[in-house]
Amino acid sequence: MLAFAIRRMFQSIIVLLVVGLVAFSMFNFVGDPVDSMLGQERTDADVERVRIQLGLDQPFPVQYYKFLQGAVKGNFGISYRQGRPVSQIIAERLPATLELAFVSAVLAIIFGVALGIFTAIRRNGWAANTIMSLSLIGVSLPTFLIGILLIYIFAVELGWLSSFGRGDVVDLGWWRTGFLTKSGLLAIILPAITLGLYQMTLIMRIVRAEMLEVLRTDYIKFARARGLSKRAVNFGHALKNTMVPVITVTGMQIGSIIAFAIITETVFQWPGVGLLFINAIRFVDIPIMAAYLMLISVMFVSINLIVDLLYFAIDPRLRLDKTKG
Amino acid sequence: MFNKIHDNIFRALNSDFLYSFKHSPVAIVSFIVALTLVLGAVLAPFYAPHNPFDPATLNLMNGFSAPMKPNEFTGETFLLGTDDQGRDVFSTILYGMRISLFVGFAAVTFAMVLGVSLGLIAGYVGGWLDALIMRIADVQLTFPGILVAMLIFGIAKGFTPIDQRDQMAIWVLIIAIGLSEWVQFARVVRGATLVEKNKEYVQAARLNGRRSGGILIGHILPNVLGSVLVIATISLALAIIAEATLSFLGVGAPPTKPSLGTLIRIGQGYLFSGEWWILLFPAVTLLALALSVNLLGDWLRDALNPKLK
Amino acid sequence: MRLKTLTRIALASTIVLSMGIGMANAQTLNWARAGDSITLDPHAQNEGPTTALQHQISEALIVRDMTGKAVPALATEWGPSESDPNVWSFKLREGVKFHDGAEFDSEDVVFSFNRAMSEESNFKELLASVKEVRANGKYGFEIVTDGPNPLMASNLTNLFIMDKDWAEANGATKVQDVEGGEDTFASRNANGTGPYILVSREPDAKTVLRINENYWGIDEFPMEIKEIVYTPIQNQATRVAALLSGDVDFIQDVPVQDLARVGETDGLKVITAPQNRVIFFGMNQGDADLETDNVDGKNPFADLRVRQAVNMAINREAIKKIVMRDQSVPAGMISPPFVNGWTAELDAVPENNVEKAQGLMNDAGYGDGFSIRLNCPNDRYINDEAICQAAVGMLAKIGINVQLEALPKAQHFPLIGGLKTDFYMLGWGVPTYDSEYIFNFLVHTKGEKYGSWNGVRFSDPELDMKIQGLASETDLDKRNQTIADIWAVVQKEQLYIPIHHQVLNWGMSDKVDTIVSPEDTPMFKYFKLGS
Amino acid sequence: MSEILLKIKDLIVEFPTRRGLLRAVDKVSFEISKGEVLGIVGESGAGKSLTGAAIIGLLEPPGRIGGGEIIFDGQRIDNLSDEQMRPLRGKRIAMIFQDPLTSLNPLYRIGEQLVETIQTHLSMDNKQARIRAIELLDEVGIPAPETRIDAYPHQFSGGMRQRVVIALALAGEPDLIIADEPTTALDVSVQAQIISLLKNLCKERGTAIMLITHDMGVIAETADRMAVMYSGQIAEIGKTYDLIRNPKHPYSVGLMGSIPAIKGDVKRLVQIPGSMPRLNNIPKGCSFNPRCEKVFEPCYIKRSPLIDVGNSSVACWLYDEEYKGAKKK
Repeated sequence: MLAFAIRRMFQSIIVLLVVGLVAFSMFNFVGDPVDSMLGQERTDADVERVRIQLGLDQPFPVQYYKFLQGAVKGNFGISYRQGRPVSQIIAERLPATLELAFVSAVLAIIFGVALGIFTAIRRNGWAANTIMSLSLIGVSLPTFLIGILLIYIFAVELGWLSSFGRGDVVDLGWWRTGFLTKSGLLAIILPAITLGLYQMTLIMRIVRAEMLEVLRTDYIKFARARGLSKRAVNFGHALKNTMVPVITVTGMQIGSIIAFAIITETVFQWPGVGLLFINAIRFVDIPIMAAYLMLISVMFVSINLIVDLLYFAIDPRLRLDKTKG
Repeated sequence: MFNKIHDNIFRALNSDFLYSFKHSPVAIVSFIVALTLVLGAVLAPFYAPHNPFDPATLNLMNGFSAPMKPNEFTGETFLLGTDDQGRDVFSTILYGMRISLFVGFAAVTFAMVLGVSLGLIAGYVGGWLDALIMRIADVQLTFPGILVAMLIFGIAKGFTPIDQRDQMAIWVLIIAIGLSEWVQFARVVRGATLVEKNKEYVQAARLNGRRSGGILIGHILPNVLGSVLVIATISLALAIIAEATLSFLGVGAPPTKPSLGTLIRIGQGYLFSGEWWILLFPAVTLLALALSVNLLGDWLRDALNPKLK
Repeated sequence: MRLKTLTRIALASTIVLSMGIGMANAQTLNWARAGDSITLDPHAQNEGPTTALQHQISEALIVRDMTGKAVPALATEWGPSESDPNVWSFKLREGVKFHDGAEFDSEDVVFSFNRAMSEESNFKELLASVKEVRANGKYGFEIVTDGPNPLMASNLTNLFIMDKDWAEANGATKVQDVEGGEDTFASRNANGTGPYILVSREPDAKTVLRINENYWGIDEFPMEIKEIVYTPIQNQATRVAALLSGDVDFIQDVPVQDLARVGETDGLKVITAPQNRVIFFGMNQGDADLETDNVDGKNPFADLRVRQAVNMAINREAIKKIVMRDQSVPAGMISPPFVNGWTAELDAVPENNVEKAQGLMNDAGYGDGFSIRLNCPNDRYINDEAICQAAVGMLAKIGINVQLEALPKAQHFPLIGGLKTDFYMLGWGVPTYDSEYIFNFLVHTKGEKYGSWNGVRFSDPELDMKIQGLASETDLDKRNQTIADIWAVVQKEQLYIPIHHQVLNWGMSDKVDTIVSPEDTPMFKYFKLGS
Repeated sequence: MSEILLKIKDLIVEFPTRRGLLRAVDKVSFEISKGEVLGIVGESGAGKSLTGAAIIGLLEPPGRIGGGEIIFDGQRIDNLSDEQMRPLRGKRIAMIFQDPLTSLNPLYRIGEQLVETIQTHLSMDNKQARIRAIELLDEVGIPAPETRIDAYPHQFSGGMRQRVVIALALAGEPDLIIADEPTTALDVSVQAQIISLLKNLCKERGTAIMLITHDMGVIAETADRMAVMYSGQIAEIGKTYDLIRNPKHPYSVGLMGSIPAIKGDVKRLVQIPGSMPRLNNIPKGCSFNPRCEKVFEPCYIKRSPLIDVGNSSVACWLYDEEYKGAKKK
């Protein structure tokens, strides 16, 4: 297991390096930051001065090396647009995205798993069939459209929920949370649904497919033949076995939740890192973009790692070496 | 002679596959919807009332005409109204769907070719090449298509001459979406290859010093056809949605040649102002297209029942 | 059952609570616009949203009121010194205190001006002609210029005054170098003399201001808004939704298509006014051959008749009616109406005549048309991309096949500055309200100090001389004549294709009572609140 | 004759398909007495396993009981709902499946699976149940059951796993065990051990076994009586000894005749030409008629009922009084 963990760790670092390189090289093409920084009334001398200040006059490998050097220390430089350390800006914005992702993920997992089980156990029932059909509408509608429609219905027409932002937040010093105020809780509903809906349908469909597969296996038949209750068979035996493959997919879905947050945050003006990233693209704020992509990669890689470790926890067959030795 | 043909047709219609199709109203309806949409798009140049991609035919004063109501300035009437540029929404949807479908089909074909070949190579050659390909697949899976597309878009822009960027946008979409879909194909094909590789005929061919690759392909492809078809159908729906999302974010089809996603992006700005038709009709079309393809994929999955993970 | 009751209680209490907030904050103004202020350092960024926020917190010697008129703020009187035309002297307001209680005097003004003239300042171009600034007693202040500068006062309306001691105590004497990526105390904190005090700020998310009870003008101005909550909302649909749903009270950039909806909504209204900004197309007429066209060895735009044909092919009325929904003023010159040098004759809308335009194309030898790339921003001006699309259709009618490339402003503007586009859209505002500003940037031959935005590659040494002479010409009549002469050339040569003057649309709750400032800068101290 | 435990009468198992109902088990009748071992042989697809599944109420939908009766210990159970059936499963009727590798849930320790089963049927606390589980493991011959109880299924060999499965089947002290090909998936070397273990344990407890297999050797060694099934029907049923020594149905004859040492796999060794008809293509009359050497007119018209011949019952017109003369044509 240790060897496995080390190997995965090593692979993860390579992934991060490659992502870093790709992301960094991308930024050389999205536009010249100097122009957007200097505004209309600038002289060519200004441009040259700033280029040198930013180190943009240096060759590409040098820039990348410097970037990596800083990144290791958590130092991604200073945002061109806000003029503050990128790490600080990200630290400010991250809670918003994480809270949104957390609520959406919880919604997606709870409803996805529950509906998946329901539709698997009651397959061919009318309720299950209706849910399955509706879920297809869910995956056939782009996220941005769902967000706009939700705003239109619940904020504009009905006026029940707020249309944008996080509401009032409470600053805990190291974390600005929207969970402690009424307006904060109300504000998270629509974006969380928007963000979570697609993942929920995916999780639901995967849970259903896996569950149907598992319900066909011999050990489930045997469990039933032993007279175990429906509950024990469905939830004790079938669910746990279903969860093994579902965990991978769900893990990856949580990764995509953070990435898909870009769209949701744009639509709902949610002040998280996704919105920060889109703004950074508009303003060619390279340090922010680089940090964001690195952050996302680190998250994906850690989620992958956690998923692998969860496998160990849930599937004894993988623990072979430990128990035998 | 005629009888024989008739017999053949009869037998074909009675085969399991078609039988299940004939008895699934959902499959029939979604097939008809999808076919209508695809044909409607492909044949658009022959019957669409306007060519929205030819700017010389546009009259800006026709802009924002409501469906079936004469325009207040020009008096012209449009079935589904016009958009902000005076383009006939009906024609624009048809032409936009051509782009969406082209991107979708091309992306899926690309993903399929890439995935099937890499899957074959990984399964057949094995060893470090297999490990490498499957690791790349894992990494690929962790990165959502949208981010991949944005990355490719950013890079491709740097290398494309300015006058080819319109075409480039379409190809970048195809490559980006294709790249985020190939993994599924590769996994299925690799699995089938691993099983088939150890069978006697392949081993025998190897022992005889013959190249077994060709035999292998001939045996594996029919086995995975069902799975590949199902994945391809579902990928097509995904690709259409992905194209719409990317175009919505502005990294997609150019506004002068709008795809369904671009149209929705344009229409979204007019949701509150009463010009609902610019958003609604393309959105409904997109939904109908994606939904019918998804339903077909779902039905195919049940009908062909391939072992899919 | 129990769950149901709980939900009901939760729902009821949220409703009560949200109503409670609404009532308690009757004097709070929720303000939203597309972009946020970039920094709170008053001299680091010369950019609309940044100065707009700063105007609530800090003050300049002279400010423009809601009508655009320059009015006294921290200076009560000013003018060129009678003894020396190269010296401007100011009488400062007495008894003014900064938010932290420190007293305002000439020391702060000298400090602030020197700070604004430093290398990192984004305002130094406005003070390029200043040789020296000096105090003249505790409440007197003088600016010494290189030569006579008749327009000095109009350059100062965005030059904010900081407290010297506060800046020194907090290590903020140097201007934050935004481009160099500096983070200073002053970029996150503010201590001005203005009507509102900074309470909290999360960049790009939320900024809260409260009323300054010790403001010198507390009795002079309405000052009815007690608290301001400022939120940038980028997505225009979301921004409108926020206004429609009552989440915000005041938005500065209502998309033109949503004006009617906002106006018709109970409790909301829209007010409009012409903006100090003109939108136009530029064509590369200087190069011998173009990169982005399909004509080999020739530059079609070099032919005046082609430029005139393009000008004639554009249907400005249709753009106004359909794209802008009547929210624009079609233009015949690239100067806003407020500007010295503007005349109604020059600004007369050019004729739209496709046949005549086609005739000109035939005469120029381009009867079969040609193809060219048009570069356009998609996030800078009102409906910028839609205008360009409309132009594509109009030009197609005279055989010009246009490929449109719409890019975010961050990628669009470098193309113009770097001379990488032959056909482009640009918008221009004139903060000095004088044509010289336009000529310097857009007409003068591109070089070190002038013509940095002259993407049309126009060059006329004689005209350049005239433009350079404007700065030091003190005889206003003579100066105005020169300006008129230059405009005549610009119009005759069809240097640019003017489209329209933008119109500002502010959407707000009925309870807000204000007019629209042509600078797009709300001065909340002037705002009144109805019941 | 000892007391009858299970009585099956005209059991029909059918599958609704797009082409109408398919009968997989067609009017099967037999009885099992308490403590008796009934062997059921037949080729794959003969309906053996479905009969077993029908008895314990675990037919996979859309498969269903289409007629007939199943009477267990005097109680009719074929019409019980799943919930009503559940207390019987494991407690009165247990089932062992073919593949021990897949019969155990890989994610749970075997002890957990045993304790869970014991507690479902017997009121025991965790400690008692665990002690009982260890006893059971000991009884089925798992060495060092105190430590092995905490192992996962994958840590056992195939034979050991089937022992665990037997322990699980016995956990509820059932009256009948339906053993569906319990040794097919195992190595030949352990097959005999498992069978004798099963037989001995059941003997001690007086548990009846319905042993489904296509291994004639297993039947010969184990079963008191045996039934031969062919395409959903019983061809012949009787005492094992009689049936092996003196098969009466032409199919049984072929079956026995093809086994040189009464040992081996029917599937591979049946020497009867042709193969069993597919369910959607069952010939009219006796379903064996296309392959039967002794086929004659009535075989094409109608299927024969079970006719008592000596100690056996045979579904063949050859033994019908009416046609007795006709058979030697």
